[in-house]
Amino acid sequence: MIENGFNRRDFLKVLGWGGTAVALSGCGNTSIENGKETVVSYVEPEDYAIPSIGVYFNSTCAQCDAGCNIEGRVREGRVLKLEGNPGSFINRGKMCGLGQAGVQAHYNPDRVREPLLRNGSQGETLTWDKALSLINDKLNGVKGEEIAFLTGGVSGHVKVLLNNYLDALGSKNHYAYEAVSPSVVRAANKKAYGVEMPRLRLDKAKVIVSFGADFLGAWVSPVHFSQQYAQFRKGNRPEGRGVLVQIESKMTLTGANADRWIPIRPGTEGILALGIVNALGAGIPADAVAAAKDYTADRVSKDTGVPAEQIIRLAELLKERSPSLVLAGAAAEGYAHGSQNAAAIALLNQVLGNVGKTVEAPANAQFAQITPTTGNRAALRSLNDSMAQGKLKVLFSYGANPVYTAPDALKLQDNLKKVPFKVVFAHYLDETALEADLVLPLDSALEDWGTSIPEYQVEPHLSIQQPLMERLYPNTRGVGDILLALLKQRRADEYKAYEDFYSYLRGAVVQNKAALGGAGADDDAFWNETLSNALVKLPGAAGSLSGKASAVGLTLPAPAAEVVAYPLRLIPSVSASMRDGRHANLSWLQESPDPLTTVVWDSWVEIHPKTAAKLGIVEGDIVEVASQNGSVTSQAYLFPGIHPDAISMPLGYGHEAMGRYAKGTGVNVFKILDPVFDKETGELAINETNVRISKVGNRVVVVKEEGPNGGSQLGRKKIAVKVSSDKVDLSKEV
Amino acid sequence: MGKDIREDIAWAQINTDVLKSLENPRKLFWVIIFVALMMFGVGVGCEVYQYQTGMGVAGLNNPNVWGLYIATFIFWIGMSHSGTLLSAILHLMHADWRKPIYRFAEAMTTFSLMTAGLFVMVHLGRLWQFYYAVPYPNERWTWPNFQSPLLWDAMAIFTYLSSSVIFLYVGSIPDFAICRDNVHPGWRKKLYTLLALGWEGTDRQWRNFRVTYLTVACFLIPLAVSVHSIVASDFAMSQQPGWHVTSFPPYFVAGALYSGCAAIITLFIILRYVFKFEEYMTMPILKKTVRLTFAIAMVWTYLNWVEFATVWYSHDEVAKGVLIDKATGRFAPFWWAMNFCGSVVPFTMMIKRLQTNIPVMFAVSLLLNLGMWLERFMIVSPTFSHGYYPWTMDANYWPSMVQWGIVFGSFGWFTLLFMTFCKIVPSVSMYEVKEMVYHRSLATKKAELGLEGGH
Amino acid sequence: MSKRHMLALYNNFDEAEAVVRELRSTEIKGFKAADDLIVKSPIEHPEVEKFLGHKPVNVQWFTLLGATLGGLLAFTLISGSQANFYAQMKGGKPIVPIPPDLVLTYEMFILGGVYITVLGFLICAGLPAKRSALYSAKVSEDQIGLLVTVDDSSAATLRNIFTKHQALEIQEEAGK
Amino acid sequence: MSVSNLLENWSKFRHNHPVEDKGHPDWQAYPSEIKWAMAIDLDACTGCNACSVACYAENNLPVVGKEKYSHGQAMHWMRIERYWDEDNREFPDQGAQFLPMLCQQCEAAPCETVCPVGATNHTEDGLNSQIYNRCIGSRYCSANCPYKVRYFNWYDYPSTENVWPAPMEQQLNPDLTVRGKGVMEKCTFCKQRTYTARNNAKTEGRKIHDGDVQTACQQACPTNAISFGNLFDPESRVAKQWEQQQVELIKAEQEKDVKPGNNLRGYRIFEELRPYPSVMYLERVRENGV
Repeated sequence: MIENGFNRRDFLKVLGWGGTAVALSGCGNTSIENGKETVVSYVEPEDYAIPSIGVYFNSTCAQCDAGCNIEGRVREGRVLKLEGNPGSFINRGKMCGLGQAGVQAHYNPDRVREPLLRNGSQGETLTWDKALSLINDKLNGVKGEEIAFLTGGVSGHVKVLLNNYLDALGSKNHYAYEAVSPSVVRAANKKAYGVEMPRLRLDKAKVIVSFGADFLGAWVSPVHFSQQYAQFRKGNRPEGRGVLVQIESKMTLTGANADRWIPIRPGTEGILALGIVNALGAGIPADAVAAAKDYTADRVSKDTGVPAEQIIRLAELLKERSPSLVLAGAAAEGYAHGSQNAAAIALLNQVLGNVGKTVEAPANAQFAQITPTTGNRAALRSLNDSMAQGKLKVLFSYGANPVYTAPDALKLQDNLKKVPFKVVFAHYLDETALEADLVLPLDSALEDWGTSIPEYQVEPHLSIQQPLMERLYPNTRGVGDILLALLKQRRADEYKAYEDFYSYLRGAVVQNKAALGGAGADDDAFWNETLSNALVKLPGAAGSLSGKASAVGLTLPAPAAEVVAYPLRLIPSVSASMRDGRHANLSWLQESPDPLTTVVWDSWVEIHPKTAAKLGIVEGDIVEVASQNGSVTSQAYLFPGIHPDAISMPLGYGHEAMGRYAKGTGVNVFKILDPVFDKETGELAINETNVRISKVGNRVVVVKEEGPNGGSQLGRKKIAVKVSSDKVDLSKEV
Repeated sequence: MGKDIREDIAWAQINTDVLKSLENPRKLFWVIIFVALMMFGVGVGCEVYQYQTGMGVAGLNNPNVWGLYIATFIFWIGMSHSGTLLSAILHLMHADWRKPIYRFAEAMTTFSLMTAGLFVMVHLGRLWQFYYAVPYPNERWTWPNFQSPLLWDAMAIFTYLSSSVIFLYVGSIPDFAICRDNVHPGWRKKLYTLLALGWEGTDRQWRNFRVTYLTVACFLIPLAVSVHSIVASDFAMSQQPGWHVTSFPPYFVAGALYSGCAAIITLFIILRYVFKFEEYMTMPILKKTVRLTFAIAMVWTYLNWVEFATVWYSHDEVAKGVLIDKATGRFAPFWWAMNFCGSVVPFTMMIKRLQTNIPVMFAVSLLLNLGMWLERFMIVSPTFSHGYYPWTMDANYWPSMVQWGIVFGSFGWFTLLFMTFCKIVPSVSMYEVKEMVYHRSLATKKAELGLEGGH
Repeated sequence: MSKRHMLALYNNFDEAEAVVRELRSTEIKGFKAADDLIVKSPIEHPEVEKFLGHKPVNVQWFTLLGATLGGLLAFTLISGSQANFYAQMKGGKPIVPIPPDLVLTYEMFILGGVYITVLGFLICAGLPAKRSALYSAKVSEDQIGLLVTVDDSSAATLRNIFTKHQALEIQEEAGK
Repeated sequence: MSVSNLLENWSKFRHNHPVEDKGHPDWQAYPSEIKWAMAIDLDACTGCNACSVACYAENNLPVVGKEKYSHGQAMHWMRIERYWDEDNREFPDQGAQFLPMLCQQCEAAPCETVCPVGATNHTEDGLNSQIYNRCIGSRYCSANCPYKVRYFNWYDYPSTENVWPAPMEQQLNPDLTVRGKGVMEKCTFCKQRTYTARNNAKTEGRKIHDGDVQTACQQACPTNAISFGNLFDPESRVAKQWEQQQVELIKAEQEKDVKPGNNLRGYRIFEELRPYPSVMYLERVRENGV
């Protein structure tokens, strides 16, 4: 975009000093690695790239919604590596594997490089002007309610422009869809605490009882929680070393790190929660007692398969060691009665008096228009319905891949065909992009401007995402720029002041500098300051929690009776690197072994050895996993960390498009999920699928990091050593 | 038992008989050469492919960084020891029955060493840089690491190879003279004239010849022992379970002599048939060789079981693990086959009737060599796939066709060298057979005289 | 006084021995058995030395020299290069580790020994050599040859001695 | 000169590093104030693989793909091992045990002595260097490594399809090379980083401070399980940890281990083989009572 680039050049002239700063530091050969030079981003290396000197620029990670603040190492105008930004409130200089792979998303060989227009089954390239005017034409004479915008979770100024655009089109159809998101828990939290995402203090808890919340792996803000977890494990903090109890049907990474991992019959998490409430006995609110009175240890034990003494021991533990923290995660919420499960667990938290201690109120930020719109799975259903009824004429899609993530039972792919004109903002030609009529290539997260506010915040702040290098391909555009261009079609006068998204962003931030702690500062200085930190604190009033979780109307269904035809429960697992499959084309992630099974480059079916023995299945057998709505075949992996009534398969594999690494690697479990929805929130219940498995016949060698001895150390002394907490003195540790 | 050799063979007869083997080859010879070329071709093809693509095509991996190349390398080194045994050790012991057969045994030594050398090369990940392992003065002042057993190997093999080539050559000078005097003018005559160095069998020449031959023989014996102990140190010097064994050097040496003798029996029989050497490679000599082989077989068997026993009764759980894996793991068939071929099959050599039964002995000798090859395979691979570190053990490693191809090709290469040799150098030492005949006839004469005196 | 070479061929060592003994016992002008008599035989035959009288062999000195030099050279080269050029700490071992160096020293000791011995052999045995004055292929086959150098005057005497002992063949050639 | 030097400094050349050192390597040729070492807290380690991926990003590790991975030809310098308890209960109800395994940078490394060309040596800052240019690929070092943390370039990965397809090669770190076929490679403790840090310290005429340099894995680790620094600098965190855990570098068996009831959890893997590893692990702690 010529005028855009031109504009940036001007902006750079202003920032000459930044360059010289780098230059000086460079000549003095001060550190590459230590004294970190973080000056404003440049997008034109030839101006001031110092050969062989790496310089760090701050930005924001876009790999998941946790919105970690990062710094990218740039050398000779190329971004080489991403590190955590030490100034961050969230990740404090740390980073996960998924984030590390951000550079691969940027340099990915399979990115879309040109705008593409569908021509039969082929796509032909066209110019941006043509593409934008085409959209304009298609929108003419289309009623507002016939236009819909599908996105993932959005926040910041992209959200502002998005809403304004929809507003300009007179549409209210903004579907924010995240295939894997704690949306039921959000709703439950809303009811229980008055906020969707309270601030969790793992580092303050003495005991954490997590009902399948994989906070070390893929839940909400893993890097932040991992750091809190490290604190929680320290022997030398006032609360002493914390104890983690993980209750779930399929062991997650968090479960693998628990002091006690309790396998539970799928779907009975809520019952166990009430069982614990019951076991707590005296000293708890009457309504809770009433609600839990039927849930005696024995009955609960019968329902959940958790030994009665275990339940009682757990209750004692929670009583002894306060404050504790009880978490509800994907494993608990993914059921038709997910809301009740979550509510019961919230109740337990409240009964234990954790609200206000380990469950704190987030400071609720001002500027509602930029606060995150979180994605959920209900959106998919409603979008699908309205498409099925042919209500939609034009559909925009950005940051979501419904064709891949929607269960076959929803027939989403067919319904999509009923939409005459589909525009997809795409990084890759993924399954959804292939269905589009018009594909608009996006800048990578390391080329684009943007702002974001993570859903889970420690301190309310606005994270700035800025280009770490010049864009690799001339014809990709930032989503902000596209939206702005589209808006200009509708409200030219309103936005004529802004030549591009960058100037819009700068304007928006600088206008509010007073509110953003830059009162009285010079515009440029403030803006540069903001950019070099790549995050700015937002003013926020201290929020409050309404600990009004109540047992009223809390009814938990009896554990599901076994379906004879489909005896096993399928628990799709969300791995830290694959998530919902949007990063399946990053080879580092494909080759980094799954932490628990150590399988690489493929899907697998986790089966408990007992179940496997019953079915005569051994590792490497190719098995067919069939639900009422389809079947997939994959390799069996015998895994002790799963309930014998359940099997588990990882999400995110089995793409039919997207790129060389993703395509055809593994199988797509989303496809065979039964269309069961949470009764209250209408969220897709991803753990509600019953399956049967049968051997297909052939057998393969499972490609995994683990050797032939499985997890055994063959009695070797001192390889990976575990010690009982009473045998060590952690208090004096450095 | 019968006489090792007829005493009344005319010396002229010996010349003509042996020189015949240098004359225009029979059809069979060409067949053998052709087959050998084919095999060698396969090997070369595989190596070229591996050279261009990378060692990965050999199917090697982490932890199995060494494979058949090293195993077969040891095998060929082992082969080479027989020559020294026959020509040097038996020479010092004045066991003159060695005389008709030591020449080709020495040739075998030389050529199996050359083959072994190839495997060191083939094994290298960066063959094109092999000369880094050679201590040559260079501007970078970098030298190989003299601490590495691999370097000792290189040094030992070089010494051994050059020494046995020299030994072989010196030993054949008088025969070259004979060839020179008998072949028709032509390139062959020129060649022999050159090789004979103007040998005329004068007393002076013979005098120095005797001393030299004896001295070099004396050197060769400790050398041969050191070579294979050094090969053993490649393993024994490491820390790996199943390798870090004190008894390895003698064990390797025994194994080497063992496979060498077996190979001698094989070639003995082949040459005897191909060149019609029945007069010289006689049954009694075969019988002696067989008995010698049997003795060595027993030594090897003993050391073999000593090695297992020491591990078995130790408390080194890791090494024990390797042993158990050998006997019960996926390599078990090979391991048991090795023990069968190495320790059971040789007992057929105890049976008098069979000792001179050509087909049986031929089969047996081949089996013994198979056993010895398996032994090396069983030394290398199980330790890798069942080493110290449980996580990196490997149950799926199997040599790829490339590895097999190169191993296969090496046999072609060896045959090629050996057959060519047989056509250029007399594969039976003529002058020494003459000595043998002469001395034996003298002995019998003395005996007869003694009888007359008794009258 | 012009010399001439004579080569007599015999069937076996006994005859040859007899001739030699006679030659050594009888006084012939311009002929010294020690220097002017060479015995050629197809096989290595210790007895020959007996009746030819003692003749020294010096190969072993070369051997001694070679072995010593080989060993010394090896150790100096190796430890020298380790210490001067490629001084690198490795695996918690000294820069100049004795056992490995000794292994290599041992090999070079043998290598030097063998090489120089063979060199010595060539020197002592006077190889490579030109064809001597008189040579018969029979010698490499099965006959014993006696090659003598003698004054023309005494040629007849020698011829008699040769024939007396049933020489199979007598070759003569005027030499300088 | 060679011989005289040899004779004059004989004792020096016969010095046995590290076992005869007193504290620092006192061998004159390497007056070293630096001994890089690491401590990995297995209790904090969650097995999330961030370190491993960070290593791929920092050290230009090739992604070999499924087929080669299945042949055990993966190139992960930092690999996370996952062990289960061996008391074969029905469920692993105390979770798994994760072990980040990387080159232990032994002080007396078994891999060093056996290399025929001296391509792997001990550096003055206490690392196993691997000289790619010198390596001829005999793979003896790997054969002799008890931890099997050396990785061989079985193929020419830079030219292999889909390892670094354009424009992915632009991500490669110019501070270190990509390895061609036939050479051995392994964890270097992020040599390029330590090296730069030392140069900077030198230019600024000071000693290395703790925190001057972080390895890629350490920098990424979300739970700070990895600490890295100069063992000879008493102020460094790693030195304090070793000190506090009473783990000494040049010991085949630590005193604390022979006397019972020590409440410490520092240990090194395969100490008894006497490679004197530079990586100390801290035992994973689990509460049995729950």
